[in-house]
Amino acid sequence: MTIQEEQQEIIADFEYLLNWDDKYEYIIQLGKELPLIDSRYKTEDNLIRGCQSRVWLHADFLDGKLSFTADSDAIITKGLVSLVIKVLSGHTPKEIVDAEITFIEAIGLSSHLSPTRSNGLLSMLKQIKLYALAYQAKSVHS
Amino acid sequence: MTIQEEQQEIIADFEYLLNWDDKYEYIIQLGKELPLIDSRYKTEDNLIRGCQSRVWLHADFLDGKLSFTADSDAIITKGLVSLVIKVLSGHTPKEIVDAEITFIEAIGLSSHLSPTRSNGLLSMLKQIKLYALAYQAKSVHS
Amino acid sequence: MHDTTTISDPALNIEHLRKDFPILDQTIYGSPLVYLDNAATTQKPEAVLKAMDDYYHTINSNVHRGVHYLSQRATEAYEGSRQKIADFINARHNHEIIFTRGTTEAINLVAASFGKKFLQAGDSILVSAVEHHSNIVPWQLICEEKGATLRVIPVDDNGELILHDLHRLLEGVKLVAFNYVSNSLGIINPVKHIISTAHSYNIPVLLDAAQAVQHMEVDVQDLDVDFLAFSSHKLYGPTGIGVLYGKEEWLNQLPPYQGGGEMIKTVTFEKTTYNDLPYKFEAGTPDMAGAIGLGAAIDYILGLGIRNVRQAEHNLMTYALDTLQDVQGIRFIGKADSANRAGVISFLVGDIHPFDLGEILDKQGIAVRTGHHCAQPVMDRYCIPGTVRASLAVYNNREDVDRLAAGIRKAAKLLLG
Amino acid sequence: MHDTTTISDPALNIEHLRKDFPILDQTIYGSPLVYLDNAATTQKPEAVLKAMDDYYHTINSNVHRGVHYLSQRATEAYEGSRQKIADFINARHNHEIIFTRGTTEAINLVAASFGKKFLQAGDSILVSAVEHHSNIVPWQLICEEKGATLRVIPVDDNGELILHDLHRLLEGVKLVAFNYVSNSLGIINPVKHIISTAHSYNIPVLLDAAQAVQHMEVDVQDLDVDFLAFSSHKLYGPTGIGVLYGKEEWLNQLPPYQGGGEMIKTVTFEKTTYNDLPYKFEAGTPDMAGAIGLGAAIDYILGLGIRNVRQAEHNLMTYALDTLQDVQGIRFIGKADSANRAGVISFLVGDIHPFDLGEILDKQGIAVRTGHHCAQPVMDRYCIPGTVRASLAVYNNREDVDRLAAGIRKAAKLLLG
Ligand SMILES: Cc1ncc(COP(=O)(O)O)c(C=O)c1O
Ligand SMILES: Cc1ncc(COP(=O)(O)O)c(C=O)c1O
Repeated sequence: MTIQEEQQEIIADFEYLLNWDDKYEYIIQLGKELPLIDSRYKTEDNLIRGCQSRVWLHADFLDGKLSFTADSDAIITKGLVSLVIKVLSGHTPKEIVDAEITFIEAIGLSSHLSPTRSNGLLSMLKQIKLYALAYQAKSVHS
Repeated sequence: MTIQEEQQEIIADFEYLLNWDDKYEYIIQLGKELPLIDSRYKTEDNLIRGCQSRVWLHADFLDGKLSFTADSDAIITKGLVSLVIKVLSGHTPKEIVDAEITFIEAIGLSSHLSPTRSNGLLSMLKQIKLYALAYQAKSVHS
Repeated sequence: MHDTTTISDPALNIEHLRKDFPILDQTIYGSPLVYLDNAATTQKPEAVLKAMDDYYHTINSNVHRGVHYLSQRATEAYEGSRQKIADFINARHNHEIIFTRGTTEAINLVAASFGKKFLQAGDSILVSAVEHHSNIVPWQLICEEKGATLRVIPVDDNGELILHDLHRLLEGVKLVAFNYVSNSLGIINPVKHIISTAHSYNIPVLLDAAQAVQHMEVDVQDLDVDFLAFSSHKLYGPTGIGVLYGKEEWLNQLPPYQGGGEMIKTVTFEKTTYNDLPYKFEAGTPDMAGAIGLGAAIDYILGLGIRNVRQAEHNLMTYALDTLQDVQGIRFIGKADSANRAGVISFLVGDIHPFDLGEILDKQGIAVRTGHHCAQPVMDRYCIPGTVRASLAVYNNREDVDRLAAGIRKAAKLLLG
Repeated sequence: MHDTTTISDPALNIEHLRKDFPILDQTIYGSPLVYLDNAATTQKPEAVLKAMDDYYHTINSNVHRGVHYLSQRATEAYEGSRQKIADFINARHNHEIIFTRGTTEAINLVAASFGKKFLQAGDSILVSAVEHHSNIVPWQLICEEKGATLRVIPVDDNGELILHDLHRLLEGVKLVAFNYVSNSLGIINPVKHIISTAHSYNIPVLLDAAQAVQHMEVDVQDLDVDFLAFSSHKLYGPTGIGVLYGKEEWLNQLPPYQGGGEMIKTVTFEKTTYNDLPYKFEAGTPDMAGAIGLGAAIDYILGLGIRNVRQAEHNLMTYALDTLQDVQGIRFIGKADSANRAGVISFLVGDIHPFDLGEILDKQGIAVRTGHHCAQPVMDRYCIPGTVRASLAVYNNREDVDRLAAGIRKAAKLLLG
């Protein structure tokens, strides 16, 4: 699936969740489900400090594709992080650089994308783009 | 005449001046009429610096009574100064200390008494009171 | 759900005065707003907005230097507000009241001007462990510049300042700066004791009263405090204005802070002489409308009666602590009872992240603050990422507290579920 | 008396837009108000007051750190204003816009922070001879602290800066600070020439645009200016707020000015790290309502069209200079024609003291400013105690000018009579 299709799928899933509590319940469930990051990558280096919540992000580059693992101390952020990874992991740097992340707004959690709240998720998205940009530049030059 | 009577007289005079222009004309006339201060007293020491206009004030103490001469660079201030001197000159320090200057407000020039305008006239009134206080203190001690 | 027509304090009809704050009457995500972020900023009564509107509609003009009618009226109104503030905190003189942008600027002013004149390498400034960043960073900046050090009164597990070492801590200290009421814990500190101890060594004291003046009577002469700072926007007044009170004898000793219009007597390129108090510290065109709005806010509070406000808030605080205590897993950060507490309740629930809890409360229309509340060292002290902070104003009622308790329960169910 | 229904500029209907400023429609001492003190402060259109009222009635809340709905809306509105300002002056980035209390604070910020980092004993700051005190005293304060000196671009009898010595004057200068338009003379200075000359020596320039932004297009990229300051209250906006623009590369180099909430990233008692632009320079709770009001003022001006404003004011200025020229005994202080002038006409009549003239004008309902206009060195330069200053805004009309001319004649008759 393309990044766009992944996002469409998530948006479609959320359309069945009519109330805000159902949506949150689902996100929280996602947040709980799996340890997203190998604990040895939960280092100061991989830490993205938001004003409210913290996110750890680790990137792997294999066969021209980037994959991410991550974690957060806040469970809602963690649930969203897990969706972001579902959407972006396994794509080429170029795809990631070009991707527009719309699903968070579409499912009604746009405040997580507001720079004014300066939370971990937004910083994480920026960081992912930066990684992708870096690998894209590398592959162009090599 | 007492200070109070002098003020009453001025207020009564002004009651005949119905329009503001007549009042100002009268004050300006007073301002022009006589050189109020001997030029050798127009010194830096006798200068009272207002934000808008400057006043020079000289005090003489004779036979237990204070008399004042003064000048200002602004003609309206000068006219008022001449009235103030008419009212306060030739009285004892105690009379001056106790006097309440009401005529300026009564004739409708209260803004000259407003500290917010910080003009020369208000500072001059303060200075006169200070002179009177000083001489009063002296005469008590002597 | 409690009957909200029961008014906890007979002197104030809370349901009635809520009408002065129409902003409260709105729905957020479909639920009626419960505004419990008052320590961040309070809502403004109509009288405050009207005072500013009237100012702009009738006398708006630059103050002090104008000959003309509007300027004189504007100046009278502006200086009238200064007098109201002086009376409100019982300052001896109205020129001891300096208008600033807020508490933060007031503290920066003292830090910079006091520091410039009195602080030398090796000296210390003493603050407490429960300060807002605004009462830490200005001191760090000037201490760094002067080679002085910042010393800290520690705090115990309950949030109370540990004062038995105060005499030792005061050695070499040039100024003590601490808050009357902590914005992160809500605890009322023993101000008189600290002030008189500092004074016994001739050390002046700055009191950060940002979380105090809106909740209780503050009398600067009775406290004998040297400097005091607070913000209008936390006192039902407009944003962008606040107050520095300073004893005349201190303010006269301090060099000016900012330079510009109003704060000077004469200017030449060679030599400038400064104006008298309070103008020496008010460079530039002041926030006339803000000052007038703050004056109206003080009128409003005095109209309610500051003791009535304290009583009503005390009653609601007692009710809130009782009610929240029953929420499973709740931990209060800062242990004061309602007698030693003003405005603020900080808490955590189980190991729920405060950000998560705040978000789920928000979805229910309940506005609280989460995070470190600009008091990161307090969070570090308790090894927590932050707290959820519910903070009360005079217009809050029992229904707000009930909604908060129910909201937390619902959030906990969702988050821990 | 001219027919006031004749509109000098077809693009703007002045009589119509006067309705946006109901304060103008009042009588002073029995005469209709003629407000010609706009360089001191302008009146505010209803749209500005409404924007602030709406803010307080719907979303008032502390910005930036709140999780909750109101705080997010308030933050969006506040940051939205920053963007409007960035667009208004064509800043490259919105984080190059710092909210301050006004021009005075903006200049103090640069003087203190730039001075701290870059100024050393023996260095110089260059200002002009026609500066407002707010662009003199801050530099005097920092120069005194650092052992630097203040150098002055002289002015000729007409009020024009004497620039043939500029290269020599720039030797050893660390920063040039001067005004775009002089508030005492109304003359538009040759900003581009001065900026490019300073830049040829890599010297940064601060432009005091307090009397410029309300009268003409100001484009910081086109000017290539490094810092620029202006006040909301002179730009049809609320009191208590203003703007410092700074090029990103400069702002990033400057140390913080005030310390407190918002301007930090992390705080411990040992070490504090500062936030990114623009927050690094915005300590404490900002003036949210003020910022939003300023945003609305900019919307208002853009609605009129800043070029239309310039054109209408230019036409009125031409008319005013023509009309006043005919008043017997009048002397203009500052000789520019309307093409090189914005807003301000400073004059004296015979040897009438400006204070006397101002008072008699006031009695006729005409508000002008008298005195040194916080530019005492300018008065000293021309050996005068002060001037009478009439200053125009977009809502002034020919009737205002006619009333002024008639008022001066009446005053002269009374005073010289
Ligand atoms: C040219 C100039 N600079 C600076 C200022 C100071 O502006 P403010 O008093 O709004 O800080 C003014 C206005 O008084 C001015 O006209
Ligand atoms: C105790 C305390 N001090 C200082 C401040 C800073 O106040 P302001 O942001 O209004 O300057 C606050 C509020 O944020 C506070 O609660």
